[in-house]
Amino acid sequence: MDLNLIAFWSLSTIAVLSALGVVFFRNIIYAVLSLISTLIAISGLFFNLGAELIGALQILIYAVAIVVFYVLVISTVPKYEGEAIDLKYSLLSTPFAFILFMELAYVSVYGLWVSGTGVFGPAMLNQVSNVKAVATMLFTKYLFPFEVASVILLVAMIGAIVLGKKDIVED
Amino acid sequence: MSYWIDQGKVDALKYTFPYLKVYKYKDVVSVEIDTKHLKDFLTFLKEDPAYSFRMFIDFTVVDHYPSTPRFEAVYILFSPHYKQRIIVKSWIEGDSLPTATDLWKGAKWAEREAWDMFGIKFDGHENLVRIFLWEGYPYFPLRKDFPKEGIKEVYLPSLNERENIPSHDYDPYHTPIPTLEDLEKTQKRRIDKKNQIVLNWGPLHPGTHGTIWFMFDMEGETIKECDIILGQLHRGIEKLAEDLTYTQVIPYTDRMDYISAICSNVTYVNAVEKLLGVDPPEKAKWIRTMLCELQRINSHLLWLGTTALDLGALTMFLYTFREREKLMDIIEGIAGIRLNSSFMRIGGVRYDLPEGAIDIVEKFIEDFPSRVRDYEDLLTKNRIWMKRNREVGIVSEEDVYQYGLTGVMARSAGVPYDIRYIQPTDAYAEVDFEIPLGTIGDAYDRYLIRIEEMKQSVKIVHQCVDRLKRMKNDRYVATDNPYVLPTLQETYLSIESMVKDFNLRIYGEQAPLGEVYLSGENPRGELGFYIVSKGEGKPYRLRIRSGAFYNLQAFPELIRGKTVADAVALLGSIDPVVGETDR
Amino acid sequence: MVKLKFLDRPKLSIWERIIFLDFIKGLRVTFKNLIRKTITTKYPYEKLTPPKRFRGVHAHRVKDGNEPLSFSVLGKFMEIGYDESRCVACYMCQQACPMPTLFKIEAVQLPDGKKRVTKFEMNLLNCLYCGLCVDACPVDCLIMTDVYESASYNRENCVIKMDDMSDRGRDFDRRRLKEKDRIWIDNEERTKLWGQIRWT
Amino acid sequence: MEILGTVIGVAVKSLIFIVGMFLASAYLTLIERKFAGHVQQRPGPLHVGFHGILQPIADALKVLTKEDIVPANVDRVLFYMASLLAFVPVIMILAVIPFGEPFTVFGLEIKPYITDLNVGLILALAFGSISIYGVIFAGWASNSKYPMIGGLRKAAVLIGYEVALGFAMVGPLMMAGSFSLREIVAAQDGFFGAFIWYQPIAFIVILFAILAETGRTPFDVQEAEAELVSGYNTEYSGMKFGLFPLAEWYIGTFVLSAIAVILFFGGWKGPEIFGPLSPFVWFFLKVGMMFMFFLWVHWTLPRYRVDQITEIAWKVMLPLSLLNIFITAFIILIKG
Amino acid sequence: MATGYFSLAIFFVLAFTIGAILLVVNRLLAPKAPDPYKEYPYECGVPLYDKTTWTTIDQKYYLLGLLLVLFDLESAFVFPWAVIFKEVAQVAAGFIFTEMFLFLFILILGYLYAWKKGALRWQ
Amino acid sequence: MSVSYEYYLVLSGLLMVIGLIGIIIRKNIIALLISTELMLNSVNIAFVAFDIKLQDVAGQVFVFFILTIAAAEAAIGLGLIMAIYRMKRDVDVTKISELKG
Amino acid sequence: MAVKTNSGIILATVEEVLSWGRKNSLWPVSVGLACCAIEMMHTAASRFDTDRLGIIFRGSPRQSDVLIVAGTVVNKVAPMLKLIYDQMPEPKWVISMGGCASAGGPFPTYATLQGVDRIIPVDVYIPGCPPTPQALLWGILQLQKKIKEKKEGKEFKEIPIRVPTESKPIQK
Ligand code: SF4
Ligand code: SF4
Ligand code: SF4
Repeated sequence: MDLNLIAFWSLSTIAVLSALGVVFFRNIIYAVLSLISTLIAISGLFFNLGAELIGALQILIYAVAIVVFYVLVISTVPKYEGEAIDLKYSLLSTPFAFILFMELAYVSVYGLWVSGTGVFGPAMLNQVSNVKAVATMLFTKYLFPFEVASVILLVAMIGAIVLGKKDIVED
Repeated sequence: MSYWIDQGKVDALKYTFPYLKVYKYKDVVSVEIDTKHLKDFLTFLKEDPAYSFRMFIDFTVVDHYPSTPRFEAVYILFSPHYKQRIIVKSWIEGDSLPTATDLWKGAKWAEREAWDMFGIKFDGHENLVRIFLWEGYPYFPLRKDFPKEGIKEVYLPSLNERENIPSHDYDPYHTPIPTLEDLEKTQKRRIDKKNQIVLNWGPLHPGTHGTIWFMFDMEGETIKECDIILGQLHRGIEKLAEDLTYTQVIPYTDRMDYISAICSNVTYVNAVEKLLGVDPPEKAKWIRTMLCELQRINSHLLWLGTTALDLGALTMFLYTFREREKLMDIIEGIAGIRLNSSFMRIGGVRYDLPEGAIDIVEKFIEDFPSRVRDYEDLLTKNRIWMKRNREVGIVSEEDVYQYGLTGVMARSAGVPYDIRYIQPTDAYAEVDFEIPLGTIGDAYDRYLIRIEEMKQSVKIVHQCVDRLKRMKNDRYVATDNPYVLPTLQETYLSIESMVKDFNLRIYGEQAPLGEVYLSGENPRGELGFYIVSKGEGKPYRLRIRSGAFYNLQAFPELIRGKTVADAVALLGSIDPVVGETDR
Repeated sequence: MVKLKFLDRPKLSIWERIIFLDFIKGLRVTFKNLIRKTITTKYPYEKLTPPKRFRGVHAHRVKDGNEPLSFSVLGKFMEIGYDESRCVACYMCQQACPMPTLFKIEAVQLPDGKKRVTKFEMNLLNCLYCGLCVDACPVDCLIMTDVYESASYNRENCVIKMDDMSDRGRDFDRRRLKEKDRIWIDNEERTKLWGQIRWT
Repeated sequence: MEILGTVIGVAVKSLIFIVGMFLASAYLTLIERKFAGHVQQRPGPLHVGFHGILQPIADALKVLTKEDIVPANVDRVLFYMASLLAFVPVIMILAVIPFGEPFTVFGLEIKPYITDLNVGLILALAFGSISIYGVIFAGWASNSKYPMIGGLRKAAVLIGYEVALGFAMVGPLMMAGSFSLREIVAAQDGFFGAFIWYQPIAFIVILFAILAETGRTPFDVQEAEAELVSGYNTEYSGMKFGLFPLAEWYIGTFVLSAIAVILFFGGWKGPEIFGPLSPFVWFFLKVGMMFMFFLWVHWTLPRYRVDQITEIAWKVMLPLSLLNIFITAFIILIKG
Repeated sequence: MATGYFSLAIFFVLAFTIGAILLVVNRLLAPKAPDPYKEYPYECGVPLYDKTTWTTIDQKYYLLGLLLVLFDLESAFVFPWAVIFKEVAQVAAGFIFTEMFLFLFILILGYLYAWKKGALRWQ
Repeated sequence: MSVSYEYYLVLSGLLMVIGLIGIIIRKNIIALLISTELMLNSVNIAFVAFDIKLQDVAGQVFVFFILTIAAAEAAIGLGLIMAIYRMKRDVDVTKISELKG
Repeated sequence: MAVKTNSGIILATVEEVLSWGRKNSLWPVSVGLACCAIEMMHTAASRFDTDRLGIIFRGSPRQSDVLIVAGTVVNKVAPMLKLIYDQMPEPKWVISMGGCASAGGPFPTYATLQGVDRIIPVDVYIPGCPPTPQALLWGILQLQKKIKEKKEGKEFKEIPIRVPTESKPIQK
């Protein structure tokens, strides 16, 4: 047995199960809880793949910041008591989902060979750690999107504050 | 100099209100007016610049059962401008009275108390509900026809001692006890929820300085509306006192404001002495003054410690308690008990100072200023302390008069209302000290004032020590007065003393007919005793005007719009003691 | 003379703010105390002796020849043996007490016309420890001792009986009767808190 | 089979770490009580065992056998989850902290750490922040007012200081050029190599942040006893409760002190005056000093109001740490 | 390469189990005496005014969460930058410096906006 | 790499589909947003898996941007929720759409 | 008692250890009602320091073991106090400090509860008004003794208060 394999299977099982939990838990808090577990499992998968930086950031940003945001909002709106799941739609969605899944699988498995390979092979990554590789890439080649990201964040911040502004003025 | 309204003004009053009746006992002036004109009269007293009795001191009711009309309302007012007091009385026809809350906000709780205790209704009062007892309590306990022990109607035996009778005075029947539903009803009567949550803060809570029950209607953590439920320590001292001789009440005055027991003792004893016309010997006065000031330091230390603890400075609490231990040692050595010392006697003090007492007091005051410096290092300029205390609970001069705020609350607003200053008793007229006054009126000012008061108290104690050193073998109790109990030694030796002792013990001090109001500067504000005597050995009515009760009344208004954390700071700076507010 | 004084409100200057002078001052105070000696009385192992005036559990002095003059008057009608409680059943203590119900005093008339106290009970749970009863006792019988360790598992034990009271009184007199009326006697214990005191 | 061996090896080591941490934190409670006692001129635990040495054990035994109350209207699952969520992430930080360089005893290489990761610092930060869920859920699940307010307060504090902490760490990171805690230590050479000399602003921010994250005094709004009785754990009893202070006050303070020591005081480096043990001695000495410092502050200062705390976090600490980044970058640029 | 993370996983599992075991042991060892009042939520011993707290709404936390997300993301970008800064600074000093501070500058604008709009004010 | 990257892709697809199902069947807006997060994550997995296969790190860089987008989306989404909640005191999608049309 | 099974002995030892733990880690609820509470605070403060004996005050009843009823329990507060007591987890004890808590003390009035044992079972009564810190500590020691003896199922021997202990310091 290989550790990677064990890790993959266990983590992906957790991920899928808790993803199902996200969708099917009635209580929104439990849904969030399972979302956390999905996210942590996914970051485990990242580690397993050797994408350390992303894995760590996945926990820091996703599992903490974003989900905390959700939790804070949830804890401020009342507990949702109504029916969480719409049966009608769930019946409808199953075949649709299946088709989508097949399509995705097909595209991703067979579409890959079109593109070429990069330079960051295992040998390279042994020299430069994954962190530095990603960082260098981010701050050189993808400089422009990086700066754009800041603008997106800015816009998001302003937008969200404007949305929330009303109560500040109200109070 | 009299601290009561002078004769000229009384005559003038009589001219304006011809149906006014004026009584005078010693220098205490009381005027009586009928209910119809009461409101006008009060308004006149408050508004007229020649009188300007703007400050509300107290309101209470006396039950003259079985005569009719039965109840007599009593207002005690103060004129800050002329530094004079007046008592206004009025017989209540039927069982209702116009409210005075539109004149003085401070009348709100006092009137509720009158409703709670006597069943008097007040027309126009905004929320006339029980204050000390709970909704659904069927009786009005301070009425004369209500027994002191209450009406025992619930079978409530001991839980752990079923077989043998627990002790010789055990009664398995008990007075009614509220259920949780009753309390809930009480709660719902007080506050209408308008915002997000209603938080109960207290009564059994580490931060509420005893058992005050606050209810906050909150939006987030901001308090939008607040009400206070009192009575979690209402023990019925006023009722008890009607059944005891004047001497026997002394130990109960300890238990009202248990943090400054001696101050309450002294005030009470002074009031009774005024009623009986007893003049304590010089030495007793100085001992009283010294102990009072030590007790004031003691009380302020407790305030400092608990407030600091509430605001998170954990160690401060223990430092102040260290100093308090010293004071406790002193008090224990002098009086015999650490806390509720009952050291005062009518006509003097219980014992002479023991050997070594002066040395120890000297040692204490020598040492204490450096400790205060430590406290100041820890807190005064600490940025957190400043942030927490500044701009919290700002009291204005108008508030002081409206609510009858006294003590440090009044002085923080810059009002020089200090009984030691306007109406000195004991040796206060002879000592030098300064009265610190605040400029803004927030919690930080009150902190500074209390710290400064401690320093001033040390100064006073110094003077007392100097004086007491010179009075080695003077008399400490005026036993030659017919109202004063002889000392033990005298009883042992002379049969006359023994007979006098027997008489006073059995029949009590047969005070002349009359009424007095005398107050003292308690660390918590003005503590006043209004005693009505009908010529018996027991007070006919003993009303206790508690400073903390009135100071606390301003709390709901001061806290509006602040947070729970500010409530802690504000409550700390008000420094109530529940034993006194609830009595 | 009484003077009025307006207090000024201290402020932190910007430098004090930057170098955290206020915190440092506070930390210095706590540190100073950290290296001081403890002031604790380790109670079950060390005890503070209450001063002589301490008002603890009540006791009866016994007839031991030191009675005050008044006893010769009041005790004439009593049947009191040597080393027995001096109580003359005059009920003065009960009269003086704000909680008279806590007393239960009974006396019987003996055939020879003398009286004898048969029962003297006090329920300590109702007592204020105010000492009024002591002041009232005309024969220096009822006293309050330095006993404070009176906790018990049931209420009944908190009712003290005459026999214990005489025992306690005897014991108290043995230990402390001769003692001077001093503010305290156990100087060593108290110096922990107080430091050295100059006695005059 | 080899894998099994590795797994067992790691498991044993982890077990040692966890149990060791438990014991250590139990005794940290004693140290705190002793320290607090002496600051207040009293001895602290004294009679249970020699100078209170058995006190933590008595406490643990008692807490462990205390009735485990689940109030009526709580969310049961979350109620239990919360105490685990508060405890597990904090102790997870321990897994990324190195206690020294690997060494060989009897031919066996021993690594005094669970793992050394390239992203150790981020993970530590991330784990530290996950514990926020414990607090929020504890407050939320209790469905009672004091816990609710306490939990949200703590969340507000944590949020503010997590950001400040993250940015403050950037300064040392830039100087070390790695997220690996071992490499950060390696980058600090000698007495004057310690980053504290170059990053005083970052250090102050991190001090505040650690105080805030562990809920020690100027920032202990979440369980301000005078306001909220016992804050978010008011409804907790028994061991469920025990895990909270253990995680927050002791394990949390300990691991975060360790991280601060690694970031600013050169970790286990120090003159070799204790022979082969000296790295450990130095490390624990430094961590102990940090811990003591936190205790000292805890028992001295009053506490802020929660809005003041968040305001300080956002309006003072965050700009300060950004400024620190700027200054550091600038200096590194100038020095070449 | 990922072995370090397996240790982490094992550590996690162990920590979780030990925590859980503690809770279970507590549950097993502890005496039980259920009582309706015992399960009454604590609020200083008085009856509750509102029976549940799950209906409260608190706007300010929304803004706090928002700030957390945005600034955490920012730090996510700053972290990798900080790590390579020293190395890159030797080749392209001005470049790496300006690029990050441009990024930060844009975000600081947002921060100032939030400050001005009072989002940083807690009340 | 002993685990073939296809497995990751399948996992990614699976998560994507679960997220989609969530979007379809949940009525609570917050749940909708959470499902979206799931889908974004599945994309992340795919990116990293491709990276490993193609021996590149560009995919990981993209994950950064996805994080950014996710954050922005959460911020705006939840901001909308708060706004809606403030008006309607409810977070049920169907009710909101009913009110709209 | 002569024959004891193995498991019995083990159980007995376990009980002994547990009661040792409980006895040495008594956490009272910090509920103060009246004057006695001040003396309770003094007991916790530096001069007497309950922490020596492992006693630290907790705010929440959920985390405490002993309720020190310090002060007058008036009728109005009685149901609240009972609720607090009910909310404490087992095993729990009650110390009734001062006359008021034990028997209504000096307040035989309409408003005061005449003894807290009418609503909650009390383990130790401490007379006094207020009991001095040393008296309270003595009471706590009695409670510890009770906890310790409970494991043997022994009847508690009452401590007569007749014999005063020597007031000189006892050597350790
Ligand atoms: S001390 Fe006071 S209350 Fe006690 S018995 Fe004597 S007089 Fe009565
Ligand atoms: S006063 Fe003294 S002599 Fe009289 S009954 Fe009481 S104890 Fe006995
Ligand atoms: S027993 Fe005495 S000291 Fe204690 S609460 Fe009652 S009156 Fe106060």
